[in-house]
Amino acid sequence: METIGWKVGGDQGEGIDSTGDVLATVLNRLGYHVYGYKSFSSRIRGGHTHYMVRIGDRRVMAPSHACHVLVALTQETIDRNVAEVVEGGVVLADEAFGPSLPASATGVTLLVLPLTAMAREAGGLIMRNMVAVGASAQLLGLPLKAFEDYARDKFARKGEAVVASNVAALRAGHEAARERAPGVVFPLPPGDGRARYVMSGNQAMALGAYAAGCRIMAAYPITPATEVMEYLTPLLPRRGGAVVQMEDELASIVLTIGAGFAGVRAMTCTSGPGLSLMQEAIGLAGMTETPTVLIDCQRAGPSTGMPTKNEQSDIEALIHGGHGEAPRIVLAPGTPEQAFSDVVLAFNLAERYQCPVLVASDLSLSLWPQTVESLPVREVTIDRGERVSSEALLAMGKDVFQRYALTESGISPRSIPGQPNGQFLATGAEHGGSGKVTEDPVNRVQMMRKRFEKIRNSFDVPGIVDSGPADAPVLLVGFGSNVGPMLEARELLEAQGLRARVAQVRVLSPFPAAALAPLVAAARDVVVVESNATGQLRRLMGENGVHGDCVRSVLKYDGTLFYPEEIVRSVLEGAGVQEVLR
Amino acid sequence: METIGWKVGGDQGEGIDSTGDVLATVLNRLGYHVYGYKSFSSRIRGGHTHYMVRIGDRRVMAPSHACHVLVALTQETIDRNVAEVVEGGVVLADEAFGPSLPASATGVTLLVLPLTAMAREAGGLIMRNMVAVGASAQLLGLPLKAFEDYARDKFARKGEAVVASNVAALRAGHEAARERAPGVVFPLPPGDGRARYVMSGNQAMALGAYAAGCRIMAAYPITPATEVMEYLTPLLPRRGGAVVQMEDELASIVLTIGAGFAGVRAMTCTSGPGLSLMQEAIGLAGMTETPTVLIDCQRAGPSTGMPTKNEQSDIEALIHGGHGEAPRIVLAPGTPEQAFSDVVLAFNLAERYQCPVLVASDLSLSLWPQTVESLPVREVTIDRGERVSSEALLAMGKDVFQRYALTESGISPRSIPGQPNGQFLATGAEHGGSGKVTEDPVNRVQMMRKRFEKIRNSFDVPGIVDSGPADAPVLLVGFGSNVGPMLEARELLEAQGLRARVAQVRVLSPFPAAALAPLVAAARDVVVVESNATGQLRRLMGENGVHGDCVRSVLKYDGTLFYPEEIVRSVLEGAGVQEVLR
Amino acid sequence: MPEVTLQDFKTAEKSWWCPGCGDFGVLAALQKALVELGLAPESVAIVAGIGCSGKIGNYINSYNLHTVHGRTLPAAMGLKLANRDLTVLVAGGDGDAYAIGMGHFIHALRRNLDITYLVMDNHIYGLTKGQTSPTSEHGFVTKGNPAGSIERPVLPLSLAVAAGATFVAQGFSSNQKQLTRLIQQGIQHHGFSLINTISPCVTYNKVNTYDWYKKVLFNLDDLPDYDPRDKVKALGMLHEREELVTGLIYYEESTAEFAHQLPGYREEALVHQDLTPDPDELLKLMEAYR
Amino acid sequence: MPEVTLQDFKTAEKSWWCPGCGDFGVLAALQKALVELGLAPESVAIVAGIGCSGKIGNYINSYNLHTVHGRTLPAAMGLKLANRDLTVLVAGGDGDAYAIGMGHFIHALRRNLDITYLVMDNHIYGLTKGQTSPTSEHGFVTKGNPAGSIERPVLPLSLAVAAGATFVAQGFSSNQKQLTRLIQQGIQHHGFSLINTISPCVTYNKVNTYDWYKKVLFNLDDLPDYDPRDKVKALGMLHEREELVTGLIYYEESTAEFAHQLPGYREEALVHQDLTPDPDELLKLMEAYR
Ligand SMILES: Cc1ncc(C[n+]2csc(CCOP(=O)(O)OP(=O)(O)O)c2C)c(N)n1
Ligand SMILES: Cc1ncc(C[n+]2csc(CCOP(=O)(O)OP(=O)(O)O)c2C)c(N)n1
Ligand code: SF4
Ligand code: SF4
Ligand SMILES: [Mg+2]
Ligand SMILES: [Mg+2]
Repeated sequence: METIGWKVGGDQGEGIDSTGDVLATVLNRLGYHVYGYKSFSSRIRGGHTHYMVRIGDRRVMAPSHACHVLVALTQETIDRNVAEVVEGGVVLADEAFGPSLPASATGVTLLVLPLTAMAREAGGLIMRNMVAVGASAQLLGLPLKAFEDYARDKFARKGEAVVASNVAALRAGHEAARERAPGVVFPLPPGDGRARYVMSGNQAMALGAYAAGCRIMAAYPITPATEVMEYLTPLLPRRGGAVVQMEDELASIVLTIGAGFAGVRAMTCTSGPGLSLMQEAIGLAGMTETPTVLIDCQRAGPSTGMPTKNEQSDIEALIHGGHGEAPRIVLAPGTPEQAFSDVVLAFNLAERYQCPVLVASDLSLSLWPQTVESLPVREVTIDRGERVSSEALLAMGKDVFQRYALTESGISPRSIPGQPNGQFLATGAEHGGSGKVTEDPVNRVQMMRKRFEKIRNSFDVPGIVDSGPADAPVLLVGFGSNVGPMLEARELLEAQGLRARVAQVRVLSPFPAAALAPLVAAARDVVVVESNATGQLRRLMGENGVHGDCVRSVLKYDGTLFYPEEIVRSVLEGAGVQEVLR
Repeated sequence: METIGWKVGGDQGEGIDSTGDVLATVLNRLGYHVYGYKSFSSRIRGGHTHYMVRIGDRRVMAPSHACHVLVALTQETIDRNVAEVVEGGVVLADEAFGPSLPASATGVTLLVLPLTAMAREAGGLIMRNMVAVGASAQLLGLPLKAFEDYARDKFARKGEAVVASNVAALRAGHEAARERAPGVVFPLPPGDGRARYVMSGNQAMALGAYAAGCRIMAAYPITPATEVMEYLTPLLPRRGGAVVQMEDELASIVLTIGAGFAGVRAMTCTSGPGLSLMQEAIGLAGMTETPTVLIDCQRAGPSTGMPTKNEQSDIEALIHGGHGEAPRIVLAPGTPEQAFSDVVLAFNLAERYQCPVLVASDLSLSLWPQTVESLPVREVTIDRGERVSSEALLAMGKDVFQRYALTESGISPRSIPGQPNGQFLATGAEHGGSGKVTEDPVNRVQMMRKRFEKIRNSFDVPGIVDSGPADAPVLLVGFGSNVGPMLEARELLEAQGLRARVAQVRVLSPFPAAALAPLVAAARDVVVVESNATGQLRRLMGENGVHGDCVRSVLKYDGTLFYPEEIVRSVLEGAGVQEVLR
Repeated sequence: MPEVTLQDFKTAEKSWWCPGCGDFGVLAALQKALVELGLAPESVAIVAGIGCSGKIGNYINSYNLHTVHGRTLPAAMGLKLANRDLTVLVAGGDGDAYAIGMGHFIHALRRNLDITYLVMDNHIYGLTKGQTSPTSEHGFVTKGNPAGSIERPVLPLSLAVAAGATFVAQGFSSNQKQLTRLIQQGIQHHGFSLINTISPCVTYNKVNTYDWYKKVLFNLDDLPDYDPRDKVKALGMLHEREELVTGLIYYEESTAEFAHQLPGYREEALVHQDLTPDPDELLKLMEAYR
Repeated sequence: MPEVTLQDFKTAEKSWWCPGCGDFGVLAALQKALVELGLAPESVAIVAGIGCSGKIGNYINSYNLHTVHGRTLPAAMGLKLANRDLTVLVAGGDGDAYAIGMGHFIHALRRNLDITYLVMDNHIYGLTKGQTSPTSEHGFVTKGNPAGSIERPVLPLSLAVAAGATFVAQGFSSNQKQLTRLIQQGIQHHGFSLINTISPCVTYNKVNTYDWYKKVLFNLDDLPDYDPRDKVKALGMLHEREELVTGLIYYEESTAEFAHQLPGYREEALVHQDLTPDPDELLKLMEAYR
């Protein structure tokens, strides 16, 4: 895919994020597709950070190394990133720090502009980013007007003076680049003019929760999950609901279970450390058959790990992390659209199957904005699952209702607190049909079966999304944010004459072995692509009986995303486990 | 194996336990082998409980249904247990409750004795158990003197009056049975007169910890793990150490890590719910490379589950329960001797590999007493792992020591607080050789590899203990307390002409795939025997590449132990997954 | 609706408690309080902890949620936020509340959501067979502490007052009248109510027995001029009397309850809402992402 | 041994804190206190939490254990029990201490093991970018609470006193002299010492700034007849002054320290023991099982 890469870098806490966001938003409005990704670390100010916006005329879902314009606010930015600048690319640097290019950077133009000085003139240092954006617009051949319109929109409520400063900054940058740059460096073909949406997975998941009727969200802040809380904070009160920040993750999940027991859609959201803390309570949700939704935004573990880095290493903890054996459904979206739909689905499945449903996101999916055509908001349906009617309860009388009645489907219609005669005991201890605690061995087996079979028997969510020719020799298997790099890798492979098929695993539990097995059987080379060190997805396949001599791994666990070329290289070169290294 | 089954049953809180213990102890002193197992529930008083002592002239490691003498203190005891009484067996019942046999009980003698009345005469209701024991001695043809000697030993420090009461009770029961019973019902061949030891796994593990130099134990009470605390409570202060009861399991494991960091052997012990709560901190131990020992006494889960029932369902949580990927060694003893040795080993491995070592016990192994020849106390060796010497540090000077230096083995010699120049940062965040936090991708990969490879490369503990003919068509694979039932099942199968081999999995992680695979390959029918509902061991095999069409499961998850005949039946009848049901 | 009777709050379940256990009295007082308040069983939700005490939910005909150990309070918070029409009660032991549950306890107090918390305090771990609990006295002997506990006991009442609680009381399982009244007051209090309840364990605690308590407990009802609205005085009194008092210790008359302060607060309970989504609203919300 | 200097307690690591962060002052005072007490770096162990504050261990040349969020205190307990020769300090943020760590906090206070705890209190979550913390004031506005916090803040000092603490102080990162002295006193106190330390977050907390604190904080050093040994008076003072004081708030002079009460207590640190087992002792112990 032919795309243009624009990157801005500097110290953390100096507005790098918003600079990238401005560019991405305006590009989207002009009808381009964007994919933004950042490198940042677990500190508030200082330390290098950069933000790359990859621009295309069709969907972009993966990162690229190819940087065409690098905006550098520090020399460190140049030193760290110049190797990625393509032949003919431009490094746009602030005069203030006396920038220089390393000798190795051949074919790259250094364009030094007095960004700081121009910013001061336009209204203060804070305008530096806008100056840089204005200059970038010129280098990419984008209409300045679109940026000025954006500034007007964005800053209108801050007053005319702020708008004027921003516009002045944009113009100053644009003008300076026009004067001093060697012309438009990488003229983008005109965008199609259709403004789509630029969204991260976290944003989509928050909207999904709201759309699904989530009314209570209880959570404890943690990177990269906190934003889901923050996006829901203004939304839930629209319907009388609330986001509550709890004292820890143990409280958050248990509050969610309490609300679910009461018949209200609730959820929690966390990352690895929080997931570990929630393991006991997830079992409680399974045992009491209480609808419970949990989003896990995976980051690089274990322990504190690398909180701002990408990884897909919680799979086993998501599926098997609790003591004993309780049912869990685990969904794995790979795009913002899927993230939206999966959260909606999670709420429906949680109520239909009366069990915890976990949505496995990862840092890349959660945080990186990308252009999406739209979210399927009109397709949202609400399934509250099987409930016993108040009339039926009335007819039953007291002490008759069997909350955990054995049924063919394994699903027992539930009552909701407030319904007369629906009273029951929901307990994490083993219990009989009425909910009363019992250790009877026969009952035990029935209940264990019931809890698992309700999912195994009737789970009808497609677990594998596959694309590509059925007779392709290569099968790429992966999930989460790796779906973008895999799809692009397939294109690159095909360009080299090697046909490949991509199987995105959408459901991690119950594992869609039946759907995946024939794809694996049909391929000559099955490459399981995942962002972790131990090949958790491949092992999950093995444990579910999907194996074969041709199944191998490509692993990346250095905290960065897969680049499509890395997958391509591993497919072409590899045998056995391939690890992507620097 | 020909054995005699003696069982006592009654209400919880009425001394059933001590009745069984008296019999087991005296039998052991006489040179018999015993295996005791109980059924009890999660309440303090009331509710039926029973205690079966299986008696043999060689090692007994499994339960049996065959009850020869049933001592019943309530009618419920008779009703629930009479079906297990063999043809020719005796039900010895207390006159006080007006016992009766059901019509179905043919060939069984009901022997009604005024246990309560005799007890009152001998010194009070509390003597009832001794009366019953005295009567049992007669029925089994055991010398009364051995019981009297026991009573003298046991109650000496309570004073002569107590001894006299107990002796009187024993004699009264013995006499009554001699008068009213049809003679010695099941004369045991004389014991070999060698007093061995009667021990549970928890007792052996506590001794193992003490032998291994454990000085601090931090835990929170939970069935069936609490006893490990209780047994260690008097032991650790002998060496200046202590058992500390913490506010929860989160505190317990982190205290253990703190002590390990300080260079002292420490451990915690819990059951499933506690294990779930410890998941985050286990990752911290892995990441900081801090020696940490944890015993998990598994019980029936999930959530509160059935706290007093047996299960082996924490395997996945033990190996994979935490977020992210951190090394864990998981050992699985199956007998008290192994339990002792594995705890010793756990401390050595924890220090050698600087990582958390988890010992997976299960309720049956933890609680049920059995005769053991001895514990290998003379084989205990202490390996404190690689440490940097104070001389070397002195020579190094300040700020030079690399706590996490990359080495060939992956093991980095560690310093202990107090050593000059050995200061370093131990952090759960990713770090470089010095311990300082870094998110550098190259370092990340090196460190992740280091932490896993130190175990993978150099782990030299035999993971599989196999016994039986190498060319047997049947291979039984299992672990923990199921080893006894499996070994006995092998005997029963061979008696029926079907030769079988038993592979006990002693190490669950790193999984001994290389050792197990050839055994699996050599067998025609591989039966994985485990006490859980989802076949966790079988799936663990699959995830580690040990699979095959002939691998199938026998599962039992009703909270009771496997009986050898159940395994036999499943092997003979089965195909596919077999579930043992009632 | 016919009038509610005690029978309505009973279940067929036979109790698993030891004869004489203090928990019987707590259960009885709770049932009486609910009846006297005229509450319908279906409008009462009880969240119970793990322990002998935590079995209380098995014996009371209401909506019962038996959680994992120590996590009752957040569960109750979820319940109450979801359905503010419910009377939400929490019950559990001193270990459940003050050991593993301590963090949630302090936070629940300062949040002041309208929940009533009955801690069934026997100064011991009953269900796990007699270990030291956070309220066990210094020097208290158990298997795990053969030389006696070396920790200062948790002082739940002082802690609660210091933590910002708006209703703090202590009851005694043997004083049914007072306990029933305190529970009623707690339920009626518009905010979080703590009722630490002395509930002797007759099997494992041979020190803090009924007789012992009867001797040492001072009844604040006998002190007509005690003013439970003075925080500092309450703390002083608790200190002086080593918390060995029963009655209403501290309350704040009109206080900000948690749910009412929520920005989205509505009179109607959330559980009654129709969840049908409004795609147009969603599309409008999406505009922020262009 | 040569005399210890400030340099000995520094590391090569460059700080990750924002310029102006209050944590710099806490670090400096801590280093000064250690130097003034003449402690050798290898004899100091610091357990730090997760948060901006938790990075303090990165910048101090001692044995440092950076735990998971909220679990510093039990780790420190393990360290101290293992090696009583070490000076064990704990440092972390208000979230680490009073949100997720609250349970351990209360229990550490009542255990009274000889540890010094510096809570670096900025009334906000710094590292996760500005959420409400348990010490944030009622009404405090963050992204998560655009209408202002609706919870009563945790009052750490009152709670500590009520929980049975034996040394409770509050310092201010800007008052280096007092803070250094308090840390020294805390270390010298034979038991658990809490020093809640005001350490402003200049990036996310625009309300509780240095200037604001300078205005509202009252220095107890200016109140020569304040008696920090009277528990009830201390509680009253804290209530009255809304905890906006610095200095030594409460202490008990001679109190039972945890480790010294352990039945097996020995002068020699456990870490120095030879672990060679004694098989004969083990065989003797096994006799109980015949
Ligand atoms: C996470 C976890 N840890 C430990 C236990 C074991 N456990 C069950 S009840 C209990 C404490 C009982 O004491 P308390 O709360 O005072 O209740 P009581 O039995 O005295 O009424 C414990 C530790 C558990 N169920 N879950
Ligand atoms: C179990 C867990 N939950 C959440 C987090 C995310 N987290 C990191 S620091 C922090 C709180 C920071 O606040 P505070 O303790 O006050 O420290 P400060 O940054 O203000 O110094 C949180 C919630 C985590 N690391 N681990
Ligand atoms: S053990 Fe104690 S608390 Fe538990 S039921 Fe018996 S008397 Fe009550
Ligand atoms: S964000 Fe606040 S607490 Fe964190 S380093 Fe910056 S000023 Fe300090
Ligand atoms: Mg209790
Ligand atoms: Mg803070």
